[in-house]
Amino acid sequence: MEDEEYQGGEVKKFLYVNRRQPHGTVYALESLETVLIGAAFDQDVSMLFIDDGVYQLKKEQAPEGIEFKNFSKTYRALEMYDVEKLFVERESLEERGLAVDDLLVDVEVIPGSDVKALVDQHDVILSF
Amino acid sequence: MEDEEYQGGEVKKFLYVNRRQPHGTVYALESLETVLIGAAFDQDVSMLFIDDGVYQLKKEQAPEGIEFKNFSKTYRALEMYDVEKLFVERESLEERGLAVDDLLVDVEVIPGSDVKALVDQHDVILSF
Amino acid sequence: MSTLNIVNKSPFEKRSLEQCLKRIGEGDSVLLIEDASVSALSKTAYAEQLISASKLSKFYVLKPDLQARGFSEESLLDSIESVDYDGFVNLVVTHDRVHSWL
Amino acid sequence: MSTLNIVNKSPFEKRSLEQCLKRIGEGDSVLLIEDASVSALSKTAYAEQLISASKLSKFYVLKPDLQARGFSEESLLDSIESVDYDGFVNLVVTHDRVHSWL
Amino acid sequence: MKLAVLVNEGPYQHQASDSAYQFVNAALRAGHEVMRVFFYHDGVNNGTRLTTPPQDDRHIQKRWTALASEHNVDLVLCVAACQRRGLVDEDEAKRNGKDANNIAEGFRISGLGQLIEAGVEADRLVTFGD
Amino acid sequence: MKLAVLVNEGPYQHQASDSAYQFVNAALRAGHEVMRVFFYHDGVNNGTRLTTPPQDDRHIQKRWTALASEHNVDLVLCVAACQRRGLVDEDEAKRNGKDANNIAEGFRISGLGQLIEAGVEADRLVTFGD
Repeated sequence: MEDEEYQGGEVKKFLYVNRRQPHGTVYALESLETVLIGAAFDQDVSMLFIDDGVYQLKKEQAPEGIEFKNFSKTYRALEMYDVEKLFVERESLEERGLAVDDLLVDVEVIPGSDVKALVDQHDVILSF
Repeated sequence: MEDEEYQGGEVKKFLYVNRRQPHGTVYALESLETVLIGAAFDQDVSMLFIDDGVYQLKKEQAPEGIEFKNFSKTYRALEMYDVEKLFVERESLEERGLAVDDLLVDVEVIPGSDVKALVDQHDVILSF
Repeated sequence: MSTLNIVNKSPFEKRSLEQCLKRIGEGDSVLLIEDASVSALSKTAYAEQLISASKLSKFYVLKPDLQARGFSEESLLDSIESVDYDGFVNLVVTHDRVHSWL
Repeated sequence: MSTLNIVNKSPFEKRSLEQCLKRIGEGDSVLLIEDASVSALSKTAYAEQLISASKLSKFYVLKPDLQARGFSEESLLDSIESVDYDGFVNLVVTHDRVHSWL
Repeated sequence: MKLAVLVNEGPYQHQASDSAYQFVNAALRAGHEVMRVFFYHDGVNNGTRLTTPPQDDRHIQKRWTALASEHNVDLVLCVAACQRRGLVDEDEAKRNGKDANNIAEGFRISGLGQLIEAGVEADRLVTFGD
Repeated sequence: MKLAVLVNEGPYQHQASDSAYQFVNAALRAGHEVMRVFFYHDGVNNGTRLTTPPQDDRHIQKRWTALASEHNVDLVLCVAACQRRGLVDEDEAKRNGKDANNIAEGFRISGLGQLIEAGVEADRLVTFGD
C-alpha cells in the first residue's frame, strides 16, 4: 500500500480547499497527506487556503506544548513534490490581521472575487 | 446496567443546555437519555433550550424520510419522569421565526437576560 | 462551467453558508441539506440574506431533511426549490463539479 | 456565584463565542482554548467585540494552544490573560461551575 | 454517469453517513454507477462489525454492507485513518501485532490512492462530512 | 478538590481528547483528585486497543491507559454509545453475540448513571468536545 502508483494515465485538475485551523481538527494534516498522494499520482494539484485555512500557513507554529506533531514544515517541502500552486485569499488574511510575511511559504494572494473562477477551472474539489 | 440507582443520597441541581438541532447530530437524543437517567437518580433536573436547541421542540418532526427515529414524542413524556422545568430563550425563538405554538410541549419562555441567573442557580452544567 | 455547492450546517451555528455565499456567482447552485435546511425557511433572521443571494444563484433544499425538522414546503422562501434525494442526484449530474462547504 | 465558560471554536468558523458572550455577565470568566485561542489576538476582526466584552467579564487564553498556532503572548489583546494548563486547573477550581459552549 | 462518494464522519454522531447512504441509494435507483465510497477520517468507523445499535434504530453498518453486496459498490476505508482509529482487518492485525480485527463484510482497507483514483475516474465526487 | 471530566470526541479527529488529557494531567500534578473520566458519544472511540498511530505521533489510547494505572483514574465508556460505535469488552461481546472485543486496558464500559454520579460526587465537572 505504501508505493501506490496510478496507471490510468488520465490527468485531472484537483483543487484542495483548506478552510480550517491546524491542530484543532485533523483536516489540515490529512489535506497534506492527500495532496502528496495526488502529486505522486501525477495529478494536477492546487491548494486554496480560505477562511481559517490561512492559519495553516502561519510561521512559528509550536505545538510541542500540546504534544502534537509540527507538520507545518511540510508546506515548505511541497515544492519538491511539484505542488507549487498555493492560493491564499486576501480577505481571509485581512480579517485575521495576517500579512504574507506571516506565512511559511510563498503563495499567490488572490482577491475573494477570484475564488469562483479558480474553482471553475478545476475538475475535482476536495474539502478539508 | 439497566436498573441503575444512585445510593449516595446527595441531590444536585443539573442544568442540561441544549444548543443544537435534532437529527443533524446525536446530541439532542443523547441529552434526553441523560436527562431521564438523571431523573431516575432523583437529581434536580432542568433543561434549557437556546440557539438551535429550540428546534428540538418543534412540532411535526417527520424523520421517516431520512430513516431516523422520531424521538420528539419523548419530550411529551418528560413530565411522567418528573422533568418539568423546561426553559426556552425568547430571542432564540424569535430569530428563527418560531412561536410557543410551534412547540411540542409547555415550556417557560425566558428572556436572554435571564439565562445567566438560571445558570448561576445550578451546580452542574451539561452541554449537548 | 457550473458548480453545485453543498452546505450542511445551520447558519445560526456555523458561518459556512455565509462563507460559501461570498465565493459563488452566476450559474452556481447551492443545495441546503441536514442542519442547513432551516436556512431555506421564510421566517428566520437569515431570510433576507438568502433572498438577495438567490438573485444570482439558484437555491435548493433537501425536503426529507426539512420534514425531519418539522417543516413543510409552505414554510419555504419562494425563491428556493425543494428536492428529494432523486433531485439531489440530478443536481450532482447536471453540474460540472460538487463543492461541499464542510 | 461565578461561572467559568469555556469556548473552543474559532469565531470565524462557529458562532459559539458570540452565543456565549450574549449570555454571560458580571463575575463570569471566559477561557479560550483550542481553535478559539485566536479570538484573543489583537489584530483580528473580532478584537473590538472582545475588548467590549472584557469590560464585564474576565478573559483567559490557553497559551499552549496559542503557541501551537504560531502566536506569542505579544499578539494578545491587553485585556486577556494567558494561562497554561496549571492555570486552567486553577480557574476550574476557583469558579463555582464550568460551562462548555460546544 | 459514474459517481464516487467521500464520507468523513462515523455513524450516528453526525448525519453525514446517513446522507451519503441515502444519496448512493438514490443514485443507484436512477441507474448511475457508484464506483466507490471512500471512508476517510472518522468515516472509517462506519466499517466495524462490532456495533449493536438499538433495535428500533437503523443499522448503519449493515446498510452499507448490504449495498456493497447487492450493487457491487466498492467500500474502501483509508488505511492511515484506520490505524489512528482502530479499524483492523486480518492483514492489518498481523502487520501491527493486534490480537483482534473488527472490519465488517463488504469493506476493505486501502490507501489514499483509492480516493485520488476515484476523483480521476468518476465523473463526479460528492463529499459528506461534519 | 475532586474533579470529573467528560470527553465527547474520539482520538485524533478533534483536539478534545488531547485537551482533556492535558487538563487531567495538570489537575493530578496540582494534587487534585480526578475521580472519573467519562467518555460519551464518539468519545468512546478513545478506548479501543486496536489503534496503531504513526510512530512519531502521540499514542492517545496508551496515554489514557497509563494515566489510569499510575493515578487510579476511573475511565468509563458509556455503554449505549459503545453499542452504536462498536466498542466491546468480553461481557458485551457475549451479550450481543460479537466474535471479538477491542477495549483497551484501564477502560471499563458502564451506564450513563456513572456520568450523573460523577456530576453529583465531583466538585467540578469539565466537558471537552467538538
